[in-house]
Order: sequence, then structure tokens, then C-alpha cells
Amino acid sequence: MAIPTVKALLSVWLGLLVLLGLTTASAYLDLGVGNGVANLVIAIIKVSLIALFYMHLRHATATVRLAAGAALLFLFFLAFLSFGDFLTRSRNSTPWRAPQTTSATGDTY
Amino acid sequence: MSVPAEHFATAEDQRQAAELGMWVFLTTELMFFAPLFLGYAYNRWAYASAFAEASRHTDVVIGTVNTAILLTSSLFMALAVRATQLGHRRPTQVFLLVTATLGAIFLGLKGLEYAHEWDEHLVPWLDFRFAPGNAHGAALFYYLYFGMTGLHATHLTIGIAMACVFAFRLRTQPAQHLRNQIETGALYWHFVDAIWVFLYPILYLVNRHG
Amino acid sequence: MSATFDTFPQAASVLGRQVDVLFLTLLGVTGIVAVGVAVAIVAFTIRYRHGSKADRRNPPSGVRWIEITWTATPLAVFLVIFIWSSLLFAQFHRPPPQAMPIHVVAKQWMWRLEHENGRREIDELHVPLGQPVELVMTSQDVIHSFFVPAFRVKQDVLPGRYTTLWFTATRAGRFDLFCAEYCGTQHSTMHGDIVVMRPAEFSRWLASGSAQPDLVARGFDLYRRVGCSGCHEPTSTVHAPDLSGLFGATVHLSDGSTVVADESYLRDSILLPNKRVVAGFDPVMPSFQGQLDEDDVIALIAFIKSKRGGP
Amino acid sequence: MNAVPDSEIVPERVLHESSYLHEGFTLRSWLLTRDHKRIALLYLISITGFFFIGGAAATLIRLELMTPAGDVVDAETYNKLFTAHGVIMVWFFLIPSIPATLGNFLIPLMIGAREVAFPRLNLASWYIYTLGGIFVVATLIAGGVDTGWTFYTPFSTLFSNTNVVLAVIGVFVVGFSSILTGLNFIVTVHRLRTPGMTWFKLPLFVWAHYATSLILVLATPVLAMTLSLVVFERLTHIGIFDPALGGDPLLFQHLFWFYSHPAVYIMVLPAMGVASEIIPCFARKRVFGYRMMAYAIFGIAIIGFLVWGHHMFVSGQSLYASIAFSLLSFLVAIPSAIKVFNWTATLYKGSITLSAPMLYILGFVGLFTIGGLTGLFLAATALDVHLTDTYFVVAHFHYIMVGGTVMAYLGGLHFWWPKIVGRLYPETWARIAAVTIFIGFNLTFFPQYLLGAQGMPRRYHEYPARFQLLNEVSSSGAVILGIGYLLPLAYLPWAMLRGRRSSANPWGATGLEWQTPSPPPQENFATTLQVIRIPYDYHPATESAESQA
Repeated sequence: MAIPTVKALLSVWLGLLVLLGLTTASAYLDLGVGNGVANLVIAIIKVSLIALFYMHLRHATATVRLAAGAALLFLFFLAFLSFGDFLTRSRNSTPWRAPQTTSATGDTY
Repeated sequence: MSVPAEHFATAEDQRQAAELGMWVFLTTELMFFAPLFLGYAYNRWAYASAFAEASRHTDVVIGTVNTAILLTSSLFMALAVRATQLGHRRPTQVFLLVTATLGAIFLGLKGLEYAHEWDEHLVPWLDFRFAPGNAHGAALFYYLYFGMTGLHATHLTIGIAMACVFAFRLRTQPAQHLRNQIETGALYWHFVDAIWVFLYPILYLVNRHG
Repeated sequence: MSATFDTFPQAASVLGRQVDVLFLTLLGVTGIVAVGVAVAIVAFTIRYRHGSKADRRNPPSGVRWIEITWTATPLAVFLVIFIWSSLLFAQFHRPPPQAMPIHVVAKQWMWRLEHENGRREIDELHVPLGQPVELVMTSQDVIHSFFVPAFRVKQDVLPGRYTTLWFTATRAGRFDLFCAEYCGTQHSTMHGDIVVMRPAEFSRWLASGSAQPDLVARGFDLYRRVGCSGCHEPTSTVHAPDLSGLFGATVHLSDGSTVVADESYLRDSILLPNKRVVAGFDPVMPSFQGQLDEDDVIALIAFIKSKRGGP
Repeated sequence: MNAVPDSEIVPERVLHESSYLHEGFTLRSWLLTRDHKRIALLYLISITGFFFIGGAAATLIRLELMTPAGDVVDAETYNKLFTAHGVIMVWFFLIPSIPATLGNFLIPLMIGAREVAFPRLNLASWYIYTLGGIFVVATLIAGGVDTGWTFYTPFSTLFSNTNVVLAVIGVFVVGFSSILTGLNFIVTVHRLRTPGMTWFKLPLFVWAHYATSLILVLATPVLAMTLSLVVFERLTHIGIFDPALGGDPLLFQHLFWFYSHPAVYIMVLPAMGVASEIIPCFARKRVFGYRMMAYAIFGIAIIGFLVWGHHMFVSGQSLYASIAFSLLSFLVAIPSAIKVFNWTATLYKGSITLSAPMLYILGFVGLFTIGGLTGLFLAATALDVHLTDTYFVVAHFHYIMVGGTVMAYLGGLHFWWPKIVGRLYPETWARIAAVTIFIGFNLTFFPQYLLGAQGMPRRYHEYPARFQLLNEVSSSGAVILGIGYLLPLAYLPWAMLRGRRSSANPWGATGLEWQTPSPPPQENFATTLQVIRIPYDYHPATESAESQA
């Protein structure tokens, strides 16, 4: 397997530190929802750098890459479906049902 | 190359088995953290303002320095793997020890941080005090904070011990004998680092500008 | 053993009858499949028993069109059942607006039920025949589940939150009420009766009994006594949201999202006020957790519901 | 998938003496073994022990339910009994049952390997299992636990006064044994297949175990952490599942079922693997639709991760989530249906012998079919509202896990018993046992469907009198079922000592495991095998003709 050069390893490290600086700095700007998104995106880039270069995923076999990706996929399933519950819980009505006859005091549901 | 265990045809087969085995193990490790991440996401959604305020009480300086330290330790771990692959025994040993030392410094700073949080009554189950309106949410934040960082610190401790054992064994064994172990051990180390890369923004940077 | 033995007792609610139609349909479909598989296995086992003279030339080891058929057919049938079931299930979640509200507080190991006029019951619930009834339920301790087999309804009752359930009874009589979610030592004794009465009879029953202030009156009393009125009255100097016409309205929150002010929202606002703060207001309201029990919260909500807005 | 080994026929006696059973007779040689075959036997002994502890609890439960009043044991004891039954049967019997015994023994043999990838981890996994078992036994000795095997919060965290922490630690620990087993199988199947053993020449047993292993490594850690949080919450009285603090008990349920629904497939996929070996062998015919069968296994494993919410239709989960989970639950039924149809089609134009393993497996197919079809009722939201948390659910999952998994497990044990111990089991007794278990099982659990449809809730210590007749039928059936289970416990060990010697391949089966002597030598195969034939290369027409000639 390919042995990485010291230069490559050092550049990745520098990149990681720059990204760390970026994520910290961005936190002090008010970007609204953008703060969370920026944090997450930068974290994903950092982890990708670590995985690809330090963990040699760049040169790994397909099986190993699959193993690395599997957990992310199932983590996504877990988060996606449980938030599917959390985020829709307060909505009781279904759009495809014909509206009930509303009472005089107004439809509260 | 070391002699493969008898049920492997070649040493390369064994190396690949070890690599795949470690990746599968890391998969389980990530799933192990999953309930904490999901619990965090759920409560951050439910208690947005409390999480923002609680996060401002964390020590962002130590947190940031610690992140840099861990990223640097990963660099040295990667250098150690490279040295092993080249068969350089002494450099491997040195890089491993630097890695372990950086890990230990991280733990030391983390301990200092915990002490501050103790002083500020931020430990949820021991005399927790917080601005009344957000106390519930903040308690949950710190509950998850201690859970996640504590679990991470446990993993890091194991990693440090592992790096030290490798360095110790290198006194008597050539680097190539330990190559599989160091390579897979390094995967573990980088994984622990990667977990922190996610913990850092979600614990320290929720709402710094507010 | 009791005198009657019914394999599948008749449903006694409007939706329950629709559930039974679906149940029996699915029973028919799955029965055909089960019998089909069983007959095929027995027939093949006899015909192709070792040593029999059956024709075994060209044994198939996979036939594309057969495999596609027995994949696609169940898929189609399942989709029909799924859509049918989901439409029915959606009705379980949509009580008619004129439904009569009843409040339920579950605790280890009893059911406490309270009618809108303040009449309370324990382990027994009287409801009128043919009129939709909506239960707003919460638990004081662990998770329970309100289960009336005859109505084909069941809904878990959670601590810290309201869940709702509705039905329209179609037969007068007494029906079992079970707790269906394991809730501790005496779980199996946490049962009660649902008594379905003719409407006139029910009205008489409801009006009788020891006179108690109704929920709204109790809520109003609490509203003044625990100090809500100090801030929420329009004349107050404290900047707090007006409660008139709040119930059922869409509320804009400080984090930019919106929420419909239903029972759960009001409950959270009383007990965990900083969880969802209304836009334009400071998070200054203290939590009333510990000061109010579930009955008090129910009464307060009933009062807020009664404060309709408008001219 | 037949191989051409250098030495197909070796004098039986010679090999017997060099089998894995003869590599040392001391306790130490067993407790420190790294041989996957010996570890399989260690597991076999342990899980059999737990099966009978769990069975004893079930016996007492059925005894209590003979009468409507709670007269045999008190309510708290009853609750502890069904909790012990659930915890032990799920985590200490069903999950490890087929994978840790038959899987451990056979996977290396079936792919022509000498060992699993990590033999030491394999042994460690048995020790971890044992450690978890000690915690659970300690829980029982300390007085038991009464939360139900589901450990629902906030009952488990704040209200139960029993040994929740001890029990949860036991389950937490045993989870790691599952994880290590799964990890080992994944790497073994990837890296240790013998030359020529391509993915589509693998026996379906191996496919099933590979898919099972994926579930083990992906789902088990989630349970481990979730249960840790329960313990932490119980000890510190703060946490994310506690509604008093604004936490959410449904968060616990999501996390719990994210593991525990796929766990059902951990139990049943290996059973499907066993069926897919035995049916072709005793029908002397290639399995129908081999590729479809392999894909179906994977379909079940992956879609099985997306359906957990069907346990929560009445829990307060949102309407939208429930409907999505309902659809996904219907979809996961499709690959299961395909498997049942394919097994049935495998019989067509076969040459069928009803030996004991085949009887068990035909029983498996029947019971699994009923269990699967009744699952559709529970996937349908509107029906689930009435049926969930009643005996209908109890009957449904017992048809899958006991009617399915245990039948297949026993079928597999009989089928491979000659390979494992080198001797044949007594055929007549085995057939009697298979029929007894089938009858006893149906008598026990079919009435429970009716009870559930009538609305009898589960986990009830006492119940209204109108449910008594069906409960009596169920309890009587349990007696027959219990006798049925005791029979193999008697004759299989007997066969180990006194049974007729078995040849290397008593069934004329095609798998690689039959290409080595019975019992196999420690290194499994004398030479490296080269696989050239297709899997399940049976020929019903010629074989049936031969027998007539």
C-alpha cells in the first residue's frame, strides 16, 4: 500500500488547523441558522480529511469504505425517522382528509 | 513481515483482516455514540435557548486549544504509522510517545475544565445552579456534555495506553512486527479524534455571538 | 368462565366497526395465503416423496416470471391494505370538533376522569350514546395506556404530556377499560368500566352527584390565586401575552417557528415556560412545576380555553 | 458448491481419533480453546442452560394464568417472572442461539476456512456472554427485576424498586459478546473464503449470518448506550428520558426499538439460513431462486432497520411518523413472503424424505408463515391500535421467535449433530419430538391470538373470567410443548455418547462442511479446497430413480 509523504501529512494537519480557526471564528458572527450549518459542514470536512488521509481511506478497498460508510447511513436512518416523529408531532390533522364541519366557535384542530 | 497466524494464507490477508476488523469495530463505536448524538439533537431542538445559553458557559479557550492538541496528536499518530511502514523503529517510538503525551495534555486540560465547571455549579446531579428560566434545558445540556466528553475521555485514555504499550514493545521488537497493531491502533486514535471534531462545535460553539 | 364466548366480540363504536371490516378482510387475505402455502407443502411432500414415481424431469431452480409475480402481487395487496388502514387511522387522530371533552389523569393504579362540569369519577366513565367524546389524557407517574377493546381504541397516556383519544359509542352498556401499557406491580388491576348511557339519561347523571365548581370556575380561581392574573391581565404592567382567544390560535415563537396553541402547548407553557417563548416577550415567566398538580393544570387550561377572543 | 478435496474418503476410525473433540480432554483445553468448534459447544451448553431457566419462568407464568385470579404467585413475582423470561430468552438464548452455536461451528467449515478471523476475540465473546449471564443470574438471586424486558422509562428509571441496574448491566455486557461475534463473522466471510468460493456460491446459511452480523454490529451498540443512559438516569435522577425534567420517554422508545426491532431479524435470519440448507438437502433439489433468496436476506436486514416505529403507533408518536413506519413495515414483509414461496417451490419436483430435521423445518415454515402473516395486522396502523399490547402481539412474536427460530434451531442441531459429535441422533425419537413440539406450540400460542383479538392485554397477572377457557387451552399446550423440549435434551446428549457412528456426509449434502470427517479435525480441512460446483447441486430425478432401481 502507498505510504504517504510527510509533506502530505503536514499539509492535512495545517488544513485541519485552518478549518478549526474558521469554525471558531464563524461562531462569533451572527449567522442565524448558518452558525449551526457552518459548524456541521466544517466538522464534516475535517473528519473527511482525517478519514481520507490519516486513516488511509483514500487507498482502502471497497469493503473498508463500505464499512466506514455504513455507520453514517444507519445513523442517518435513526436521526431521520425519529425526527420524522418529533417534528410532526404537534400536527394532528391530515391534509388529505375532508375538513370536518367546524363548530360555531372555530376549528381548533 | 511477521509470520501470519495459521488460518491466514498470507501476511497481507491478515493485515487486511485486521484493517477491516478495526473499521467494523469503529462502526460499532460510532453507533455507540448515536443515542447521545440523537439525545443532543432532540433536546437542542426542544430547548434551543437553554442550549445556547448553557453552551456559553463552557470554556471555549480550553476547548479550542484542546481541539488543536488532538488534531496535532493525530498528525503524530499518522507520522508514527508512516515510520512503522518504513520500518523505522526509533522514530515510530518517538512519534507514538508524542502522540500519547498530547493525549495526556488534552486529558489534563479537560480535567481543569471539569474543575471549573464544578466550581460554577454546572454539574447537573451535584448542586446544579443556573438562571431559573433555562435551568431544565441547561441541566440536560450539561448532562449530555459530561456524558459525551466523559465517554470521549475514556476512549482517549484507552488510546493513550495503547500508544504507550506499542512504544514499550518497540524497545525489543522491530517495527514491522507491530505494523498491523500500530496501523489498526492508529485508526482507533483517529476515530477518537474525529468524534471530538464533532463534539467541539456542538458543545462549545452553539451560540457564541449572542 | 363467563356465559358468553365470543371469538371476536362486536365493536361498539363508529370507528370500531370500520376497524372490524378491515380486520376481517385482512384475515380473509392472509387466510388464503396461509392455506395456500400449507396445501402446497403437503401436496408436494406427498407427490414428490422419495421413491414416488412422479415426473421430476427439468426441476426448476428459479423462474423469473413466477418470482416477479409473487413479489408484485403481495406488494399490490399490501399497498391497498396500507392505504385503507392509514385513512382509517387518520380518523383516529381527528376528533370531531363538537366532541365532548373529558379529562383523564392516570396514576398507579387508577384512572381519574373529570367531566367539563367538574363531575369526577374513578375507574368508571359515563359517556352518552352516539355522541363523540374526546379524552385529553395525562399521567402522574409512568406510562399507562387507555384501552377499550369494545371501541377498538387504545392510546398511551404519558407523563409530562397530553395525548388524546376519541370515540363515538354505538351501543349502550358496560364495557371494559384496561390499562394496556405495563405500569408496575398492580398493572393488571388497573381496569375500569365505560358506561354508555342514552343521552337523556346521561344528562341526568351528569347533573346529579355532589355539586362541585366546574373546571372553568376552578381554573379561574387558580388563575387569580397562584398569580397568573398579575401578569396576564391586559391591565397588568408586566409585558406578558394576552390569553384571550389564545386557544387554537397560531403562536409565533421567539425562535421563528410557529405552533398551534393546543392543550400540550398550554401545559408546557405553564410548567416549562422557557421551552417555547412567544416572539416579542422576555422569558420572565416562572415555572409552576411543583406548585400545580395535573388537575390544576387541567383546570387552568379549561379556563384559558373558555377565554375566547374577539368582540 | 461441492469441492474436490484431495481426500474425500478417509477411514472413519482414524479421523475420529484426530477430531477436534480429541484435542485435549481437560477443562483447561476447553476453557482456553480458540477453536471455533469448541467455542460453539461452550455456547451450546450455556444457552441451553439459559433456555431452561427462561423456560422455568414461562412454566410459572402459564401456571398462574390457568385461573383468572392471581393465586399462584403474587403480582410482583409475576411481573418479575415475565421480565426474567423476556430478558433471558431474548438476550441469553434467542440472539446467540443459532449464530453463536451453529454459526460459530459451521461458517468457517462452509466457506472452507480453518478458523474464524479472530479466534481469541471469539473466545472472549463467550466469556463476555458468561459475564453478562452472571449479572443476570445475580439479578435473579437478588430478587429479580420487574420492568419487563423493554425497560420502558420512566418506570425503569424512577419508579421500579427492583434490581434494574444489575439487570441492565447484564444486558449491556452481553451486547458486546454479540458485537464481537458479528464482527468476527463479517471479517471471516470477507477474508477467509477458500479459493473459488465466490459470493454467489456461498450457502444461504452464510448469507443469512453475514446479514445478521451487520445488524449485530450496527444495532447492538445503540441499545448498549441507551441502557447506560437508563442506568445513569436511575442513579442520578436526571436525564433525557425523564418527562419530569422535560425529557421525553418516546426518545427512549425510539432508541430501544431501533435496536430491538432489528433484533427480531437477528433471531430469524439465521433460522432462515438453516431452513435454506435443510430443505434442499431433504428435497434433493437446488434451492428455488438462490439469488432472490440472497437478496431477500439483505432486503430484510436493511429494511428491518427502518420499521421500528410500528411498535409505537399508540405511544404518542406523530401520525405522520406512524404512517411512514406502517408503509415500511409492509415493505419488509415482501422479502419474507418471497422466502416462504421459494422454500415451498423448492419442494416441487424434489425427492422428499421426512427425516427429523426436515420435519422441524417444515414446522418452521408453517409457523413462520402464520407469524409473518399476523405481523401484517400489526403493521396496519388502524388494526394495531386495537391489537398492540394484547396477547395478539404475544402470539405473533412467539410464532416468529419460538415457532420460527427455535424450530429451525432444533432442526439445525439435528441436521448437523452428526457433524458436531460424529454420531447420529435416534431418528424415531427425534420425529416424535418434532411432532410433539409442533402440536404443543400451536396449542399454546394459537389461543393467544384469539385472546388478543378479544382484547386481553399482555403482562396481566389476573384477568377477567371470560378469558379463562383460552388461557387453559394455552397452558395445557405449554405442558406438551415443555415435554417436547425435554426430549431432545435427553436424546441428543445420549446420541453423543451412544449413537451410531456417522460418516462424513450422512445426508449426502453438498456443503463444504460435509467434505471433512465427522467430527472435523481441529484444522477443519486437511488441504485447501477449491470450489468449482454451484451451491445446492442436488439432482432429484436421478436420485429418486436410483432409489427405485
